[in-house]
Amino acid sequence: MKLMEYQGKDLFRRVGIPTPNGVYTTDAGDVKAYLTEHPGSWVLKSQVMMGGRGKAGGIKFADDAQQGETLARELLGKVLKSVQNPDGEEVKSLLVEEKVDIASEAYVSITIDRAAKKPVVMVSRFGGMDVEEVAEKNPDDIKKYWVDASIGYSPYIGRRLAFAAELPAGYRKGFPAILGALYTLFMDYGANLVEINPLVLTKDGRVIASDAKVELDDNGLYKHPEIAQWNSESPADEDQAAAVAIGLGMSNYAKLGGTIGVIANGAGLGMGTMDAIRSAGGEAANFLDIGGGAQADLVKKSYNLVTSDPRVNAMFINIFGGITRGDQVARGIVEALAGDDVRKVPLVVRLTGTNAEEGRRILDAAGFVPVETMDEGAARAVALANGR
Amino acid sequence: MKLMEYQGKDLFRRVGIPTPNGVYTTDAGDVKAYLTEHPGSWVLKSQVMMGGRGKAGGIKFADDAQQGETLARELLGKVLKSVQNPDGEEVKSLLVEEKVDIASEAYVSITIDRAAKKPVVMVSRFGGMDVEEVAEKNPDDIKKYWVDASIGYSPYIGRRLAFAAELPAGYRKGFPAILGALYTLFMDYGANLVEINPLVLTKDGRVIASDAKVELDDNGLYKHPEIAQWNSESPADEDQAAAVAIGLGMSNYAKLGGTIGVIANGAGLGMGTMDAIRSAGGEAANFLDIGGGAQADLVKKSYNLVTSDPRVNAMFINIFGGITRGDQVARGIVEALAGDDVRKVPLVVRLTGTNAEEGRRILDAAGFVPVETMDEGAARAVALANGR
Amino acid sequence: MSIYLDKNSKVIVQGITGREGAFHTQRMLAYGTQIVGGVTPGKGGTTIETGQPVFDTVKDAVDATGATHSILFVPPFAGADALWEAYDAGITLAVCITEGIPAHDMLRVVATTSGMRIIGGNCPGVISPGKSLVGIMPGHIFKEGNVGMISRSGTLTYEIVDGLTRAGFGQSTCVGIGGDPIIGTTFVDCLRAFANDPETTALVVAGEIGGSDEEDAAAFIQAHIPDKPVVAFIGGRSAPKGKRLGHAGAIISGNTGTPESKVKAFADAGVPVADRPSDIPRLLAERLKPIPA
Amino acid sequence: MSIYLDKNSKVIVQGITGREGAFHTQRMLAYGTQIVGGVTPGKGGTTIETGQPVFDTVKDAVDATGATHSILFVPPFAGADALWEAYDAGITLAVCITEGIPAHDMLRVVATTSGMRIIGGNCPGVISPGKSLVGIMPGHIFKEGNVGMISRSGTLTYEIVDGLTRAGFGQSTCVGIGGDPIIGTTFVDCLRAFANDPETTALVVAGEIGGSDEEDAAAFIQAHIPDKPVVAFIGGRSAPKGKRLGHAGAIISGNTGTPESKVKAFADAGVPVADRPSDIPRLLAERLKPIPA
Repeated sequence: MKLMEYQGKDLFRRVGIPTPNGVYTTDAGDVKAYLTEHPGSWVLKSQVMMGGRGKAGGIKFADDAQQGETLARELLGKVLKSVQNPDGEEVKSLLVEEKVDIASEAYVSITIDRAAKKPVVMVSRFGGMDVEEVAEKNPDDIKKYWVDASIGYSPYIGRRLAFAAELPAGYRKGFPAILGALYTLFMDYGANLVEINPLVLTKDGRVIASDAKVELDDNGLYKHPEIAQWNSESPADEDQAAAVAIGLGMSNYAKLGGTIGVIANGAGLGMGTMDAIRSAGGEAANFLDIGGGAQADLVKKSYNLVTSDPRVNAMFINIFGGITRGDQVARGIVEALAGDDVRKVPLVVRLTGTNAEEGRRILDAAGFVPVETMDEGAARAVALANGR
Repeated sequence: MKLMEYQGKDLFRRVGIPTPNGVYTTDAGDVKAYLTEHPGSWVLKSQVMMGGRGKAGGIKFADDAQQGETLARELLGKVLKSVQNPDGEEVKSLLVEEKVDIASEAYVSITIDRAAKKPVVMVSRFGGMDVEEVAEKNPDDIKKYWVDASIGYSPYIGRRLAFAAELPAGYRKGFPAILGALYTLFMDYGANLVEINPLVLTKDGRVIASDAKVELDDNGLYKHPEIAQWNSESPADEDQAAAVAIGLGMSNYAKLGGTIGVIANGAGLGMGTMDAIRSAGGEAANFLDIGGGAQADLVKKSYNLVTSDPRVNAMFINIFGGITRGDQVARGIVEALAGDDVRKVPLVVRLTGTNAEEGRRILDAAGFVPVETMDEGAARAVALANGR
Repeated sequence: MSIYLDKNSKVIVQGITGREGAFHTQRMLAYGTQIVGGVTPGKGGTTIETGQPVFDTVKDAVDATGATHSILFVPPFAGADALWEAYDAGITLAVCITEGIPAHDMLRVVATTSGMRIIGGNCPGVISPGKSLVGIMPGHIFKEGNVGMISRSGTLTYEIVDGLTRAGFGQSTCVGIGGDPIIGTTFVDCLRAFANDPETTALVVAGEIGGSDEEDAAAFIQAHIPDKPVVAFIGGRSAPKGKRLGHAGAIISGNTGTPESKVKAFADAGVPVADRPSDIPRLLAERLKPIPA
Repeated sequence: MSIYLDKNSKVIVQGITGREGAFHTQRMLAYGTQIVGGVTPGKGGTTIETGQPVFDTVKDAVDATGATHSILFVPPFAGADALWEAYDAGITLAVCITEGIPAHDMLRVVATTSGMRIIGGNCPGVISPGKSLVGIMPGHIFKEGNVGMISRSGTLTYEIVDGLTRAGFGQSTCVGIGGDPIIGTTFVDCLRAFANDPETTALVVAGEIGGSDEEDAAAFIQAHIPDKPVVAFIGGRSAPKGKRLGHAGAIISGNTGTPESKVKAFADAGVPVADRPSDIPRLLAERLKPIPA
């Protein structure tokens, strides 16, 4: 679950990371009222998930309340577009923050190194810019530290990184504590990524998190039900929402560019099926993994989800039973097709593995003959999609 | 720092350990009001540090408001005495709690095993009695588990202990979580000991901490300033308070039974000096360890603290300098004796180790000749105390 | 020989009386696995229908049976607890079927259970065909032989193994390492074990887009396994960038984890990458010639 | 020979520019200790008056100097952090002078720094007379020789050593293990090292009331050191029950840690217990006869 900047900063404040003064709102009138009460220079930051909002015109500066209101009206409802997000994303809310006098900008993040199986901390004195660019051009300007999760964070780690990355001296006093707080957030809230870019050193000597990027592990969200709820308030991925609605995991369903609906058990087989369709000259309309041990009901719902996509003009259900039982899958298919409001598309089924024989008997009884192999199924599905 | 029952239960509630309903008060009128509002059967528990308050008459039962008020008036101000506490302790406050219907009583504690350098959890199905008695008579009725502090607590530990200790089945569901909360308290608040005796299983199936014994590590108290403050509200050890008042640690000063004041640097030497006085036929009036690296000012204050005890009729200052410098000690002695309101008692000084020569010069200059050895100093001090 | 388990491995099932645990216990027993007991807190002292004893704790089970292996069928929130319990009781190999254990739980478990091999989570388990199955794989598709197989995915493993078996390539051991972000055993760990197993004469590595395990595997093969033929497969090569597909690993972002990067890594190591699972037996045969019966 | 340190041990000082750190650095240098540098964050690149370099981090110091030993002069709240930093940088022996590190900090440090020997906290350090002093002991009272000495207390150690030296008993190594509740190195750890040191021909163990380290030491001596004479001392034998005196260890409660229990344990192990520190040389001489020159 990716958090928006204002949500990330909410968590920052909970663990004691300093953030700029400001207010979050969905209403331009609020901006006027707030700036009237708090004269000065302010930044209006569009709250969107997409990257590159600055270049897309999502960040504005206001020096008085009237200007603030005008800019807020301009931003709210605007659709920001970027190279990565050609469809764009609508601005539904704003974070209004004090414009700080920047003396220096640093970069700091903690993420999980899957290969090392450890949290890795990254610090650079080049903040405020695209870190991937820094990593590519001057990898030595990013200093890394792999934390032993059984020891955890201790302030020397922050000291060591601050010296190694040659952060300006103004950072050094506050940095170990801020990094410690960031590590606490990372661990306590089960984050995949926490990033502050830039971590600003102000001219008056404060160290402040000017931006906040937080991505939480969906599998750990149950420990934080109040944060899991934020999800519904944010513009979540539609595919994720659809998957969760029928009882799947967030990443078990994704729409793709083609016309052939795909249902498989297991992400590996799902991807393999997608690849096989491509090899056979077609293109998958989606990726749907029913996971392990799916019951008939889930299979039925998955069928209906995939066919709810109007582009789908053929379907390939590819099951190699392990924990998933062939009889349950077959029963689900039969039930789905028996439904009143079902959209029937040409269907290819491949069923093998655990309880496959019973499954085949069920399909047989419903007058349905499955194919033998994945390659065969992919070829047949492509032919059907092409109206042959 | 030892906590009283009501303070321990405050911490219990913070971490989610269920405690009986009730109210804490210093006023008998409150008891009447509370029992009027909440009719039923209640227990009035005297809040004292000493053990054995039940046998000493510090626990009473009330079935109505009038009885509650009468008993509260009886208890408040009463001095409870026990074998261990012949001087007694005055009851200054009460914890009024619901009288629960007990189905079973268990014992659970976590403490530090110094030899193993690990937290050790102890569980017994024999709760509500003196655990040391259980340990002596039937050691096998207490099940122990040493926690690896790098892994920490995980619920299987509670399950394993509950099964091993043969806790009644009613405990099993709630026990791992309660023990987990107790471990959290133990770690997060830096406890030397957390103990629930008894952990009650009620007839209606609840598991409740009926008593609370919590002792926090003084060295970790700085992490919890609000709790450190409780200390001043509790009847703290007078000796500890006196030590802290002059800047020493709580356990650096303790009054003993004799008449010879003792000041030494280091606990080991302090104890050795005490022993040497006993060997020479005398008895120390106190134990005072000025610690390592004491400055002259602390030496002066220590002199005045020891002589503030009217029983002291001679003093032995025994310094073997390591981190403590002889010149600083000598200066402190000279300054103390030069004070206006100083109570002068016959004084023996032994000074050796770091900067001892300079110290001896300072004492020489003040007309004071130190002794050479600890044995010699002890013998001289005993003679002086006996008026010889 | 085989790696990680053989016919003498004594196995317990954590969660033996649950729906999935009970189902797969019977399947593993039917395959010949030495299931010596299981654990369900509160059911200690009972037995399952086929006679294996149930214990309240893993320690009780290990003390009574001498088990060294455990397979876990527990809900995700209990995964870390169950792994620690296994470790504490002296289990040396734990197969974690459970999908979706929080990554931070696994980080802490992995950091604190040195000496215990964890397979998974979110994995189909391990099988040494003809000897023992500690997992949820459909045993009948496997065949005893000399090909070592490693895969991130469950069902894709079956797909590939099915093809190998039909083509006459039996397997020494197949390890499904699992698709969760933090797993106990990586490709490289398995390769190291296979490298030292004389009866494993060829290897199949079935990877996926995302992460860097495949690149690490290619580097290890190049450096340490010069003498055994290896064939690779990369699932998800047709996936669009930036989409998260099922396994947390299967997301492409930036320049790491792309199919191109993985194919190149294997190519540089002299390892052919099959376009389709069905091509694997042919590639293996080419590398092994003469073709086994 | 000696234990834990010799004249080749390269030592850094954590907190080298602080008041105590600077003072004792000079004393250690004067004694001949190879102080190769020190650490004070923010003062990296400078040198102290005697020329030793100051670094910002322990890692920098170890990388530049090859130090293996460290001595810590840091405030209690920074104790755990400093020990972890030393461990992480590859230090193999850390002497922790700091008194009053929270017990739970030390529990976690001890559980997570395997491979690094920690002496203390709240200890006077280690000295191998004539070779190296890593501590705050007054070096001039020590003398090179063959008696190994272990003590919980600092100043009591000086008292005893002073007596030994005056009586002609030099010391191989003296270890002040420290008085805090959780310490890195126990009597038994030291005894194990001394047992394997051929140049240590006799031992003095100076314990205290409270805890069970002395009882453990007595049991170890009886089981594993039959051939070296040992003399013991127990401080605080005149203390009243239930009083907490200085060292957290020095409290008597229940039946553990009483002077009687400790004296009995040593007596059972054939170890005489001196009534006064000044009796130790005589007891040692009796056990060692003929008396060394």
